[in-house]
Amino acid sequence: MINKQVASMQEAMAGIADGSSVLVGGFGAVGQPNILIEALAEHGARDLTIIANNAGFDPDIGLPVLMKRGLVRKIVCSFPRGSSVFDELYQAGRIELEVVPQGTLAERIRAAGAGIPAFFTPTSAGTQLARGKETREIDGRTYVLEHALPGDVALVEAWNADRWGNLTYRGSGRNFNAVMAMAAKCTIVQAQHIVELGAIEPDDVMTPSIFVDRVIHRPCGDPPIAAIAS
Amino acid sequence: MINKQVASMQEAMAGIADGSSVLVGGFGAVGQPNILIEALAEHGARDLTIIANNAGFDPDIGLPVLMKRGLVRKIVCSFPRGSSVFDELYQAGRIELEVVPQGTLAERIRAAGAGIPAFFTPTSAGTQLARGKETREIDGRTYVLEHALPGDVALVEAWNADRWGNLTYRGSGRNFNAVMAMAAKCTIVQAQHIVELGAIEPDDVMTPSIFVDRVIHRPCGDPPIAAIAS
Amino acid sequence: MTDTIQRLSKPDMARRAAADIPEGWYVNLGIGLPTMIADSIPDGREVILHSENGILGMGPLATAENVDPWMVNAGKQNVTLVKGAALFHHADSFAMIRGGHIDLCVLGAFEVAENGDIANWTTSQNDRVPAVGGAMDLAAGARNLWVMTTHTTKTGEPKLVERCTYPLTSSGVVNRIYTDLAVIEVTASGFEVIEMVDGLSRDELQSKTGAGLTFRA
Amino acid sequence: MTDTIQRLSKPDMARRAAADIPEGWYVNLGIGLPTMIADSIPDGREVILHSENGILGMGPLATAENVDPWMVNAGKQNVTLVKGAALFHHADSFAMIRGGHIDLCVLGAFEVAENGDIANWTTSQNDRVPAVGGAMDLAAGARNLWVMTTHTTKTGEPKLVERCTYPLTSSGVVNRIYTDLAVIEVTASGFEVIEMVDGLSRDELQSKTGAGLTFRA
Repeated sequence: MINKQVASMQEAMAGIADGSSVLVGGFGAVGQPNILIEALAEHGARDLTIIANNAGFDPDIGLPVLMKRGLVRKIVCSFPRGSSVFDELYQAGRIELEVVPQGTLAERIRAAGAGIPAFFTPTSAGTQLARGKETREIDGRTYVLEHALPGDVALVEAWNADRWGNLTYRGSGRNFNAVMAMAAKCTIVQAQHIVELGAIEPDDVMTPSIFVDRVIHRPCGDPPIAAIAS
Repeated sequence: MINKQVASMQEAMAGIADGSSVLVGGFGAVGQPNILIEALAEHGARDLTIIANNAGFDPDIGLPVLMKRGLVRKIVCSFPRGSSVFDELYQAGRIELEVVPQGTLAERIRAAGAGIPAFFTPTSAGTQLARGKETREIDGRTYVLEHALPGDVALVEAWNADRWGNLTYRGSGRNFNAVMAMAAKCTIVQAQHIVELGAIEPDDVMTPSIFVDRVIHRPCGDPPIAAIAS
Repeated sequence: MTDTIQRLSKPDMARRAAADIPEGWYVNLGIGLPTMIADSIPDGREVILHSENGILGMGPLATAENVDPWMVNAGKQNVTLVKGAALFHHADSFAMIRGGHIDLCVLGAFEVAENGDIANWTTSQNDRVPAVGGAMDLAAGARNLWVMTTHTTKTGEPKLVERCTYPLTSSGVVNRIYTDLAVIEVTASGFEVIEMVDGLSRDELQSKTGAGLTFRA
Repeated sequence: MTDTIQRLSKPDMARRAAADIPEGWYVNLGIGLPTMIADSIPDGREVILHSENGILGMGPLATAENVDPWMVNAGKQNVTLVKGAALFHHADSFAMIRGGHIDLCVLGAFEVAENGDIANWTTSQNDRVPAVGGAMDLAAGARNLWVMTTHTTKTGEPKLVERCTYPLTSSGVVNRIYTDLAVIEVTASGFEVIEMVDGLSRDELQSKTGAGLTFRA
C-alpha cells in the first residue's frame, strides 16, 4: 500500500544534503511551510540555495530562522524586502542574492517541473535584470532566454493531503506551492489535514500525487491576519 | 453588467475571417465542440488553419464537416488518423498537414497563452519531426526549439459556464479545451449548462473567465460511448 | 506655483483613473497608490480585479467581521472575493499577465519617459536591497499600462521625463499617466495632455514636466 | 524454430512485464499491447496509471453498467477511475511526462536498437498519413522506458536490431524489452538477456535477433 505520510520530522528531512537547492512555497503569510523550514534548520544541512518569493519577514518565523543559523548560501527571490535578518546578512556580504521577476520565477520553476530547460520571455528585456543574458528578437519584439529552476527539495504547505499525496490548498495558499511541488526531486508537504484516499474528488485535486514524495501531518491553524480595512 | 453569453450562432461566429487559425478542443469523443465546428462551417470562413489533436473521425461530425466544404487549408495535429475525409484530401494534396507530438502541441499552445514565444523541449530531438528546427545542447542533452502556437479563435466545449465566462469541464473533457481557451484572440465556448455567477466556487473554476470571450448555451448531452470492456 | 491650482488629492486621482476603466476589463492594480482605484470604480460598473498571487475577482479589503486569514492580495492585505472569483497558482497567474490577458495594469512610478519607458522598481542612488516583485512582468505583459503618480517628487523634480535615469522596469509600455495635475497620453510623438486641473496653465504644467508637452485640441 | 519453444501469449507477456513493476510507480501504458498490462498488476500492488489526456489513477475499462461517457483514456476507450484519481488538462499532463515524473512508460515498437533507440511511430515504407500522438513525448520523458513486442515481425524479421531503419521516436531511451521469447535489458554494451522462455536455446534466440546478445550469468 502506498503511504507517503511520515510520522516524524526526521523522516521528513531525511537525506537533505549540504548544498541542496530548496524551493519554499507561500506568498505573504499564506501557505508558508514554516514548520518544515524550522525542521530543516534543525536538520542542519548547510550551504543551501533557497528559492522563494520573499526572504521572510519576522526574524523568528520561517526563512529568517534558517538564515540566522548560517545555513543559507544564496537566495533566489523576487522581493527580498521586509526581512531584517536577510538585510543584515546581505549588507555584510554573507548571503548571495539573485533577484528574479516574480512571473519569471514562477515560470522558471514551472519549466523545471515540465521538462522545459529554457524559454524566452518578454519580462526584463532591456533592463538591468537581463544583463548578461541571451536575448533574441522574435516577430519584432525582444525576449530574454531564461532557464529552468529546479529544486533538490520543495517545501510545501497544503490544506488536505491523502496517503498518495494528492493535495488541496486553501484560499490564496496555492500560490507558489502548487508550482514548486512539480519542480523538486523530493517534494515534502506539511498538511493541515490528512484525508482518506478518495476524499478529494478527482476534479478537486490541485496537486496530483505524482508530484509529492512525503507528507507530514501538522495542523498548525490559520496564518496571522495581515492587514484589514481600517 | 458583463454578459459574455450570446444567443445565436451568428453572434458566436461574428468576425471570424478567412485565413484564421482555429484551435479546436477535445480528445476522442470527449469535449469536442462539434456544434461550434458545424456553425463555423455554416459561417463559411475559408482558408482556415485548424489546430487540434486529431483530424476528426466520423465524416459527418465535427472537423470533417469543415474539411468536406473545402474550408481548411492546413491542419496542425498530433494524430491525423481515423478520418476518411482528411485522408482523401491529404492524399489528393488538397490539405496541408503539420504533425506535432502531442505534448509539444499542448505546450506550444500553452506557451501562446502564457506569453512565451518559444521554448526548448527534449521531445522529437534526433527525429524526423525536428528536421530544420534549431537545436541546442543544454547540460549534455539535446533540445529542440519550438514556437508558440496561438489561435485567432478557439472553439471550446465546457460543462458549466457563468455570465463572466468561468468554466468547468466534465470528466476527461478538460484535455485540450482548458489549454486552448488561454491561447486565442477570441475564445468561443459551447456550454452544456449556464449557471449563476458564483455557482462555480473559486477553487473549482477550471478556466478563469479572463480567457473567455463568448459563451453559447447548447445542452447537447453526452458523447457517444466509445469502447467498453467486452 | 500659484495658490489657485486645484491639485488632486490621492482619492481624487484614484477616482479620475477609475472613471476611465471600461466595464468588463480585467485589471491589476499595483501596490500603493493604484490600489485605491479599487474603491473608486463607479457603482454598477463590473471591473474584474486580478492579484498576481492567484486571484481573479478580488473584492474590497476584508473587515474584522468578514476576514479570511487565508486570502491575501499581492500587497499582503486580507481581501474578500466577489461572486465569479477564481483561484489559481502563480504560474497560471503570470500566464495571464505575460500572455496579454490583463486589459490594464496601473502602477506607481519613479519616472516615466516620453517614449513610454517606466522606472518603478529601484533607484540607482539607493542602497536598499534590490527587489522587483511582479512589476516587470506586469509592465511587459498588460495590454494597457497606466501610471498613477504625483506629477513631481516631494522636492519638486519632474517624474515625467525625456529619458528615465533610474533603472528601467520595461521599455515603451506606458499608455497613459494620471497625476495630481493632469491626465496625459503617451503617444508616438511623446506626452500629450488631455486634461489638466482647474487653475493650471499650460506653461505651469510644462514647467513641472521634464519633457515637451503637446495639448489635445 | 522447434516445436518445444514455449512462446509467450500476449496475456503472458503482459503478466511478465506487470510482475516487474514496483508498487507506487506512476505508469503510462501505450496504446495496444502494453494496455493489457493494466489487468495483470498483481493483486494488492498499488500502481498508479496515467493517461496523457489528463488522468492519473485510471482503473479498469468501463463496463455497460458503470460506463461514464465523459471518461476516456488515450486509446479512446471508456475507463473507470480508482480512489485517489486526479483530472487535469493536456499541458499539465505532458508536464508530468516531459518533466520526468512518470516512473515508467511501456510502448510497443517496430524496432528497438541495441543503443536504446526506438522506432514506433511510422515506417518509411508506409504511405499512411504520418501520426505521432504522444509517443515521442513519452519516449523522451519517462524515467524508464520498456518495450513490449513480439520478438520478430509476422514475417520473422528481427525487431531487436543494431540500428533502427525506421524513423526514430527517440534515441537511447529504452531500458528493457519484454518479448514473447525473452526479457532483455538494454545496457551500455547492448542487449543483455536476463530471461528466456522454456525450450529456447541461446543460439536460437540469437538467430531471431538483429544484434549481438549477451546473457546474464
